[in-house]
Amino acid sequence: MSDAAYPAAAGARSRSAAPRGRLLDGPAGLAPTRRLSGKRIMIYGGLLIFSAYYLLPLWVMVMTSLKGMPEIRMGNIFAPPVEITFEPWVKAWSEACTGLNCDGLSRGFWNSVAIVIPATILSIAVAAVNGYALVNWRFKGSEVFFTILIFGAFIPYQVMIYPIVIILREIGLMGSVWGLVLVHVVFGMPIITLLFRNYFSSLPPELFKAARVDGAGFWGIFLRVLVPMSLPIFTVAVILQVTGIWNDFLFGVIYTRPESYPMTVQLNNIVNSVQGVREYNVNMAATLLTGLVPLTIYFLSGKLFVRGIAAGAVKG
Amino acid sequence: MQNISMRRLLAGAALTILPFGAMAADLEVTHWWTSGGEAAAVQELARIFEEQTEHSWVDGAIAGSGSTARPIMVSRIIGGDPMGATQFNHGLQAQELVEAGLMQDLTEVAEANGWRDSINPVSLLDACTFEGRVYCAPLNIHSPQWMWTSLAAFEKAGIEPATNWEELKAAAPALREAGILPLAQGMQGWQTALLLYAMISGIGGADFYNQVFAERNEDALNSDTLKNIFAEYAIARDLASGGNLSDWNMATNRIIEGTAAAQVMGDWAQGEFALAGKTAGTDYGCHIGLGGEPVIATGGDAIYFPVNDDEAVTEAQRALAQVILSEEAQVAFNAAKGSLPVRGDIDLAEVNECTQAGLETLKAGNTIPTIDLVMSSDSRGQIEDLTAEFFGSSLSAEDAHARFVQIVQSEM
Amino acid sequence: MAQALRAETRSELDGISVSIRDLSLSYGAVEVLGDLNLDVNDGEFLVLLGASGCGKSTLLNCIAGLQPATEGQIFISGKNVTWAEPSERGIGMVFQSYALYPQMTVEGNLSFGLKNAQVPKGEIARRIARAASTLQLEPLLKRKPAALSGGQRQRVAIGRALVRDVDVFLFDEPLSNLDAKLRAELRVELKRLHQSLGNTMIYVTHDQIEAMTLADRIAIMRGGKIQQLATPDDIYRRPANLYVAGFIGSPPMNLLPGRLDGSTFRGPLVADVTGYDFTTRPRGGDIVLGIRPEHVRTGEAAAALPIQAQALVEVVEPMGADTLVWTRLGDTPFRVRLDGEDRVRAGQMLSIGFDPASLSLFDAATETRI
Amino acid sequence: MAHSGPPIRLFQNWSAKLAATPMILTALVVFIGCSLWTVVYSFTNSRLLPRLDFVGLAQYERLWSTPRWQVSIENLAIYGILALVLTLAIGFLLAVLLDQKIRFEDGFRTIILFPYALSFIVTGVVWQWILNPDFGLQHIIRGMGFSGFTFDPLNNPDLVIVALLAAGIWQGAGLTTVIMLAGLRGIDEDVWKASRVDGIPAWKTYLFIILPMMKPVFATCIVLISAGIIKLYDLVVALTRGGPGIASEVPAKYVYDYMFGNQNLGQGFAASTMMLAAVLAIIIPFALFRMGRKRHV
Repeated sequence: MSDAAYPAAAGARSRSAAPRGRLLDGPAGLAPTRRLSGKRIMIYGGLLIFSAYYLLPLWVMVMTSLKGMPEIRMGNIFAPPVEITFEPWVKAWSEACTGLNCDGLSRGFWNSVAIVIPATILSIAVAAVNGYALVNWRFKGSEVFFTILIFGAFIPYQVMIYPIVIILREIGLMGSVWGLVLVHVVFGMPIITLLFRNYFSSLPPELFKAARVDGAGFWGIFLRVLVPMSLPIFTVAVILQVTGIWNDFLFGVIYTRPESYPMTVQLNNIVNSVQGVREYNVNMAATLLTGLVPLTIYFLSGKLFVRGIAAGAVKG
Repeated sequence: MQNISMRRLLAGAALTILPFGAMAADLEVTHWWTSGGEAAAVQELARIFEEQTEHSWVDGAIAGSGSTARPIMVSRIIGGDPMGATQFNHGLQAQELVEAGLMQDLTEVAEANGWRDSINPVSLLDACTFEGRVYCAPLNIHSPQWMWTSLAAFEKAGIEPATNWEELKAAAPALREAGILPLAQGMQGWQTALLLYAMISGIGGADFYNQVFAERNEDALNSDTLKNIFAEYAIARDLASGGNLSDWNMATNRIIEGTAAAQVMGDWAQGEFALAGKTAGTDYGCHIGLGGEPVIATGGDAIYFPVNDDEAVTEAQRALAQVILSEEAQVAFNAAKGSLPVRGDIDLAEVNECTQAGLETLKAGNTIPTIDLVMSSDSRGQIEDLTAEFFGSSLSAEDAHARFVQIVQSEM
Repeated sequence: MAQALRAETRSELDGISVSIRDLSLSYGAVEVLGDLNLDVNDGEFLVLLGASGCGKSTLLNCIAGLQPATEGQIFISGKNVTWAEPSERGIGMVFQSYALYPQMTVEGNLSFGLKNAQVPKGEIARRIARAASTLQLEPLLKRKPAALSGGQRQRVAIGRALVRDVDVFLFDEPLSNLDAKLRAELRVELKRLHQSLGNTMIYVTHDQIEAMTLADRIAIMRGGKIQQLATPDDIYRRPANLYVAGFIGSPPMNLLPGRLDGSTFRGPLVADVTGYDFTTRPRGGDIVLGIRPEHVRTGEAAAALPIQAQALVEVVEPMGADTLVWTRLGDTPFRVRLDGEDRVRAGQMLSIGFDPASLSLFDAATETRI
Repeated sequence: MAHSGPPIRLFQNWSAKLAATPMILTALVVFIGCSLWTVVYSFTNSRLLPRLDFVGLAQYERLWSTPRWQVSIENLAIYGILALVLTLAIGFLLAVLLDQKIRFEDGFRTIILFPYALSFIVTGVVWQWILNPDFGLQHIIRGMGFSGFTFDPLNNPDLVIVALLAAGIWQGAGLTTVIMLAGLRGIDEDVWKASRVDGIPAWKTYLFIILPMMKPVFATCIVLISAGIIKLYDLVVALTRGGPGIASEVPAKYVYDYMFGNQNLGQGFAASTMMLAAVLAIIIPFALFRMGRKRHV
């Protein structure tokens, strides 16, 4: 239907051809946006101030770790190094002493790796199955156990430290890495179970029903239907557990032997093993090294981390 | 089945053929000796152990202090994952572990090596003995009652170095004038408590110290002497104000640098002086009992050997116990750490004047038991809390005294 | 498989595909299904219709074995499946949300159940090919569900039931996630599918159009009980009770309360109901008179009918093909559906009339049809 | 075959029950069992080793007459209230700022949250360094010409809480911000449209409309923050070790020190039982509140 065929349409066109002449005084068209209103300045100003509060310690850590001790004594902790030295990093990584062991954090790093990997895998496996059973295979009392589990997340660890020593002794795992792994599995269980429970209950229940009609059993549904579609939540759980277990200090110090101390304990040892003058640059390098793994994971995972903690915390 | 019994047979044969104790073991030794001088001393002990036996020393240092390390040690022993050997301040600390049968009986080693004859004072061995059996090997004697002074600091202030508590008090204004901290005092509970013990024995004397801690004599506890000591203790708090120190060796470092005049600390401070290349008499001064009554506490460190089910480790434990009391180890360890040997039959070839003074005091028998020998960890912890609170607040000397008496009296 | 099941058939269940006997389900004190009995014939298309929360989906889940019943029995193809696993019941099920496995391709979705049942590979391929051709899924087989449109997903979901080669299909509101146009299309497709396959289908919906168009029989449910089980025509013309009368039809039936004296109804209008097909012996007393808006005639057509009245037009809703007129009989609102060509204005008086044969009368106390 | 009724309950869902065994064991043995064990032994005079030698409430009497415990409780109360209020305020403020459709939102959020990825030990060491009077903030500001400037919270018993707060909030407020932001994003856009049409200024909308709508989010944050506060231990150990004196002691550290350091298990258990009671006092009302709400919906 072409416009020209209809006089009415032609009239419409002639109206649209003459808008300029018809404008009255006053605002017209797109409202101007002031790029920097007072409000915007306040918003960005506020954010920048907070960013400074959050970033300064990181800045100070990095700067201090790159300075030599004489420069630290002279100068300003915020100032960048005049002469960059990586000596503190080398020392923190491989030379700093605790007692007779002068292999720095490197040993703690590998210990942490050896603890984090099995603990993360196991705790997530257990918690994922828990969440699945809680959502899809409720049984009498399952909610009660879950409630206890969530209560458990808030019980101060101090209440349970000693009896756990006894439990670990009874099952013969005291002092072994597996004992520590077990402790991490236990204490990671509440929050990760909650995470998976929330995730699985957000999936359409029909999917589970369809899989049952299709003849899949408890493990079949879990492994072949639910797990493949739960990659995001698994990623989130891995991030939470790796950072959480990596950062643990209390369990690491109590339930392991010195030769398998995780990195945080090693860090505390190095920082507190004062031999003569405190070497702040080495301490800072050690601190950064210890924080590097969780920080890397954090920066790489970006939104997933945020989504994970929000998912774990807001619901539930 | 057959395999197992064959293996056992072979193992048995090996045992009989090989000389006794030939199974080399890794012996994990936990301790909290992590400062410079301490680490050097451990280094010596480990070296001698590895040289004299076929076993290896696995170092299990735990940084911080005894209060950080002890929980870890205790939980491991209780948790059935014992280390090969562990440092404890001997005395009541480990008694319950011994009672529970968690500690190796060393009586045979002790008798074979004549510990009872060589250890001086013999009370050190008594502290290791429970119901007639020996359960630990004393390693060194520590006397906490020393006042260390920086001669450079006094020189800078243009006054004579203080040789006792009274002189230090008198010198304080001049020192402050010169920007020097009169008393370098770490703010941790065990350090503030150490100062109190040193003042009680140094100002009150050995008998008074015993009356207070060992006998818990009511008259002594409520005496003017003790009240006066608490008043002096409050003065010490003033002398230390502005120091902002926490670790003991940070405080010792101030003496080494000459930015503080005095520190009351145990003889292990000498290890730091030695490491910094300072010489007694020319760089720093030492004054037993704060320059008052020269008494020395015969406590110190002892090594305990938790029971374990590995024969090779048990063997290594006995070997270490033997090494600890050997002359070579006693000399090397104590020289590095700045403490005194537990054997009276050793001639320390070249000891500085401070160690010499300590040895003489020891020989003269001017000894008092360390706090660990007479008080439970519980009470000691409470005293540490009290003194830490005292130093970190404006708690009055009277109140501190009253609470101190209460803690001591509640000791069972 | 179907053959094997039939071998056990008891004579009592001959010709009956799904039989539900004294089924009840309660959560604690809350009764969701109560003493339910239902026989579905072989090859029948049965629709479970009701408002949300009436228990229709629960009943379907019970049949599927996804929801264990508290009491009673379920027979499918003559076999007691009360305790059987869903996959052992010889059913296929299609869900409202499609419930496709997102990480599997269409082909994977279709084959998952067969693989679980350890069907040989060749047979799987054969069945998928057949289902794909029936549902025109061939070009989609390698795609993942995320790459499909709503209608395509629904077809895959149906296909997943189809490949199982079962006697009974269960549909749980399968069309309600689609837009109106697509829904109408798929409705026809479903009907065609049923005609060509001849399987038993049990279909849950809250959409009465779907129910009316698809069903051989409709079971209207409310509060866990079946209100009426009948053909769509019966349900429309002879609702068994007030609930069904009000539920079916859009706009719903006009319901006028009044009294029955002999054969005279006295309410907002007075009407002689002689000619009404009573199901029970007529008794006087409080009743409700029901008349569907589309059974009301107006103007000249009304003049010829036994029951007549004057109604005041309040609102006129032209809907193209027909026009809905909201009137008032005395104080009682009364809806009339007119032909789209009729012209009426608000405020005008309208002569209406209807035939007693098109009425439904209900006992006001028991709410059942009289 | 003809009789009705469910199969034997015990064997229903047996794989589910089997799979949930770790959870059941954790819940019963660790969380319930260990807590009860600790509570029971808090009535004994166990010292280095646990012994069932009951002494009634003696441990509790002593606990509450111990100045260090009182200081610990006081510190926890002061720190707790301040940390809770400040974290909520900062978290909400930051979330509101981030919610203004700003540029670089991801960048800002990353900056605010990154300390949460660090351990308390790391946080403690960093802040110890920044607050070091000879090198850190005080030194810098004095160097700028304010020679009389004094800010040495680590060595000032009255200010040491400030140091703990600075470090604790630095590490923890990011989490609150992210949760609050998620909460803000969860609020219906139409609320904003309505308030714009009604001409209500943004700050008023936040304060009087959005804030009340965020009650559940706040409740979650409060529970999370409180649980963290009660557990406060690592940070104190790494930053102040309870000092100066006993000025920054906290209950968790008291428990730990008494259980292991002072070899008075009974006392440590009594203190940890008090902590447990405090946690229950926070959690139970919250749980009841939630359960009550669920039932109403």
